[in-house]
Amino acid sequence: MRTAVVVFPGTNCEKDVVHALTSLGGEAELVWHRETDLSRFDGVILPGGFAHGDYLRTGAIARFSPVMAEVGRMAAAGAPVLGICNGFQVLCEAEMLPGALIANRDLAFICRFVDVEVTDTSTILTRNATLGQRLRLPLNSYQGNWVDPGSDARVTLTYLDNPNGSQGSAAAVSNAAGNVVGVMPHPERASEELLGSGDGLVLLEGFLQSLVPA
Amino acid sequence: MRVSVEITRRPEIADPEGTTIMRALADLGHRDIEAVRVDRVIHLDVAGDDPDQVRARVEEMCRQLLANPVLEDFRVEVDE
Amino acid sequence: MRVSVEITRRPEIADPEGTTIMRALADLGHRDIEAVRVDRVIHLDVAGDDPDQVRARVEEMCRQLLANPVLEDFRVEVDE
Amino acid sequence: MTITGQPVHRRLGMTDDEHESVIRILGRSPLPAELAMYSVMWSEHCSYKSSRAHLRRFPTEAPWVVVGPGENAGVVALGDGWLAALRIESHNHPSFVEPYQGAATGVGGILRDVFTMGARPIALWDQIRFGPLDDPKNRYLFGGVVAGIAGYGNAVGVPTIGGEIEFDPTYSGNPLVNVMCLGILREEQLVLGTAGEPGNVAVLLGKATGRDGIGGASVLASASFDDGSQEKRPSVQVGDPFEEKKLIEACLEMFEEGLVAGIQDLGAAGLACAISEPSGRAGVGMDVDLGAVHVRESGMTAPELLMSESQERMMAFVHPRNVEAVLVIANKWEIESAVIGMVKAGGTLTVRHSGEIVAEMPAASLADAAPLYDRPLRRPEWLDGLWQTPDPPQIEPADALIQLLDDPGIGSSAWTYEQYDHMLFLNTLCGPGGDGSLLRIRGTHKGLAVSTDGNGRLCLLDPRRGAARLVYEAALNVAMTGAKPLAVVDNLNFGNPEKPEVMWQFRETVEGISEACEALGIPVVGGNVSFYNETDGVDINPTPVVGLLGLADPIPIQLPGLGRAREGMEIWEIGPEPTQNLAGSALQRVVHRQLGDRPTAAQPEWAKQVIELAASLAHQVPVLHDVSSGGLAVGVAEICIASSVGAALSAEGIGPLFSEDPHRFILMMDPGAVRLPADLARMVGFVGGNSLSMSGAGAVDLGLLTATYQQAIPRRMNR
Ligand SMILES: Nc1ncnc2c1ncn2[C@@H]1O[C@H](COP(=O)(O)OP(=O)(O)O)[C@@H](O)[C@H]1O
Ligand SMILES: [Mg+2]
Repeated sequence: MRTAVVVFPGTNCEKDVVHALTSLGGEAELVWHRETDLSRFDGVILPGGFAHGDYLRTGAIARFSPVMAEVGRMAAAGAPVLGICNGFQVLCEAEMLPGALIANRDLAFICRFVDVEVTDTSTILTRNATLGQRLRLPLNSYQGNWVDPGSDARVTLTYLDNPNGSQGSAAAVSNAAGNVVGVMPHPERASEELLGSGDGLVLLEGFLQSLVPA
Repeated sequence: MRVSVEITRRPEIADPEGTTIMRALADLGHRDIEAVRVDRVIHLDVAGDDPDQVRARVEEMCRQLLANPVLEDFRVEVDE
Repeated sequence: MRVSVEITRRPEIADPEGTTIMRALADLGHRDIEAVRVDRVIHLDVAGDDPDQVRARVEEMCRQLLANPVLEDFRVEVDE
Repeated sequence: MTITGQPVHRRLGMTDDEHESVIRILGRSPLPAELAMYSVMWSEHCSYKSSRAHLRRFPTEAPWVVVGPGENAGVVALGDGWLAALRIESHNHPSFVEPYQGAATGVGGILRDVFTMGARPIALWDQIRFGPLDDPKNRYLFGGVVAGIAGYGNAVGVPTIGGEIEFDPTYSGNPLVNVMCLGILREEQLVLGTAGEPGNVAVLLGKATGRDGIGGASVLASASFDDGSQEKRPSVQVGDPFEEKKLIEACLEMFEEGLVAGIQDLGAAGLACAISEPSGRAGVGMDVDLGAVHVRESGMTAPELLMSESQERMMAFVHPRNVEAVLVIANKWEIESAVIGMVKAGGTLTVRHSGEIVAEMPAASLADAAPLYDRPLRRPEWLDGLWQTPDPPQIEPADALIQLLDDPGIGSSAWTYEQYDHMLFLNTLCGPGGDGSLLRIRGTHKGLAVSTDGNGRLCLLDPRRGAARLVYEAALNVAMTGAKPLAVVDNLNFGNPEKPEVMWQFRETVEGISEACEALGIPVVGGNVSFYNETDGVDINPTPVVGLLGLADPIPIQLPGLGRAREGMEIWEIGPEPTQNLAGSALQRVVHRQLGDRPTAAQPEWAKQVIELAASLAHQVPVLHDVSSGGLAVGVAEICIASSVGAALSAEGIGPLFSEDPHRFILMMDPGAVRLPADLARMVGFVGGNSLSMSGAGAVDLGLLTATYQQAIPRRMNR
């Protein structure tokens, strides 16, 4: 079971994600965005950061990286694909997830713990969580404000106290099949009590357990 | 040729920048502003001399990259 | 009245965003783009009916807040 | 360069004498490009011509010092093959001209100073100072600077995990923006700013060169502000954190592969500095072809190319056999690169542009032959007046406490640090909002603790005592995370060095820092000097900022925290008994609005005992907090707010409650949990209830304390 952790120019959370996954016994490998063959992997994570400096629109340029065709193929094949923060933005731009992310309501970067509630347990991220379960996760974004006019999207996590204006207080959304998920707060930053919370573990465990041999 | 693309935010999409500017203007005493919307203009220098061709190519770029259909509309102007 | 302000970055000031977009377009096969610059347009609805007064007020807003005199120039257009 | 009016060298900020010595060095009058190079390299900012003589006073030696002052960053050994690189820099003047870009490029610059050493930057700290927030101009500067640090630091992917914010009228026309960076590396990865052997190839990496900041940092930071500062505006530089992120990764990969003989960042004085300093250090010369430099704008002249301060550029010196590999890595990371020269024997630097020689001089002369000024010193007459003990207005301690918590310099700084990514890398064990920061080094038991401290009011009243107390305060802060002090970097923000009073303040400050460092047995391994912080002839308060690195080995299993106070705990004050002295205190500034008296002197013997005690208690008790701004009362209030519980203080009277006398900290623990040395420890109250009461001085409701503290900045920034 191997997970590809994609590195775009400007990505910066990739090592944190690998650390959190391996601390849970998972196998993860960094993959440069020019990679064109992910057949040796069973799942993909697009980590947080500032791919291409967030220029133009967050995720807009990364979406065209060579690796994204493979990510699309794996998603279509039902493999677990998780976008965290900037990765969420990339998946929206790539139209693998509904909607788009715009600047926070108060037009300021927000880095702090927020409380979210699990609203859908049939996704690769939340399969181990219980409906209504509350998690304390670090948010770290300027463009965390999810919008999707007339949306019928599946919302996976919602903020208890909407910090950025996100539509329906959505903190995470998934595709119809539930195998592609974008999450704005960082589960890997809540992977140790020592760092202030271990609440991200139930999510990352869910991801790892969703991996099936390709 | 110089081409300018105005990327306008769809009316139904929130505009945090616009609202923030409106609040700031009010703080400065400009209370009679009814609406503020911030859009982006991208200026390109494109090789070529046939305006229609150039326009068509830039519109293609907009669909591909420059605009996000969920959020934005675009208007291309070729200023020859 | 509807007023639009184009805020343009001074030519001598670097525009990392424009450069990055240009590189991205090239990757997408649009290799014949010679320059890309990203500017902003701010649309305001201002109460009042005297175009000159309105223009003067908006120019004041530009100097105060909307434009950054160090990096940017601005052009105000009152579209009555 | 066509320059009208007075002679070129003066327009470039060079005195006639300096011009003369250039002519002496060259044996002829300089070409324009040569004049440009000497003018930037000999500017105050780059040459330290007014401060160098005094900086020699600093103790810089210790067994664990690997690289001391003189390189881009100081480097100390942490044991087991680990090294830490640290440096602090100011970007005061650029941030006044353009707060967002000024602060952003300040972050970019200090990062380059650290990864130039082969280190991966792991954290940033910002020390920022502004005029009062009731002035919209100061709100604009404060908001812009914070957004700039966030915009650059977050995007470049280095967490900003602490710092310091102060508001004082002295900074109204001249904000201070200092940024400290810490990096770690393995012994074998250390690289220096040297050109190395003849034959080495000079590879320019990163952003294309434009006309950005021509004479920018160097000339800007070396001339005072007046209405003329408007003219200097066009030279503002724009930061590109995306480019810097790629540059960091590319350079670190080159270092790992051992492909680079030496490397130098391009900061102040741009290319001029990056070709001359490394050659000077290595005692070699260099042939440079400006035509090979990759440019953003066409038609740049030789002086412009040499002086440009375009950001995100590095100059690597590479053995010919490794050049190919270096270019491949640059390509992979999608950064531009250009081979622009070659190192040669004999110390001559030869610069060509389109075939012809535009500059030729002894490379070392640009740095080593720089003028050295021993400027006159004079103790300010007004000091005696300030040392009179003022008789302050009567005030209820409860009211004073509320006024203090409402001060944006004392109230919560969450408004600021929540705009900074302070969690990246999963190493932040003590983040913003507490005392010292603590970062773990994964795979070891080691933790790196940092505290940055400044206090312009204390140093105005007594620069020597004030500066010494900063060092002790920083040492106590890191001790409260279980760490032992290791090394200091300092940023000396002063007024106009041509005024004898300012030079006196400077000398006294260097003396104070040196005395404290000697007492604690720690070296100064780097720093920065920022002079000419004056506006319309008025100098800022002398504002040294100290950044102190400590090592915790092992890291406490359970770290003390402000949020860990519980009902029924005892409250202890550890350290010497406070006097009634309020000199330079927050109480004087915020409540009395009247500064005066001579600050209490530090007591090295007490200091060492208290610091060692704090470091060991950090392994044993739930709550430690130093007594600093606002004294005991504010310190206890901050703990109450963080733990949402009240407290009853037996301490009585203004002095005990609000004095900021040094070497003291607050401890809270379950009754009798730890035996404390009787000569150092005093029980001063209990935790409990939902208000903070000071005996004989009424109680303040916890809700009011909390709201006041949390709103201090937001209500002023109306967000
Ligand atoms: N106040 C100070 N205390 C100790 N060292 C200092 C101080 N100011 C400057 N230095 C040292 O002088 C050297 C040159 O500084 P500088 O020219 O600013 O370097 P850079 O060009 O990398 O910014 C550096 O090693 C710096 O640490
Ligand atoms: Mg340097």
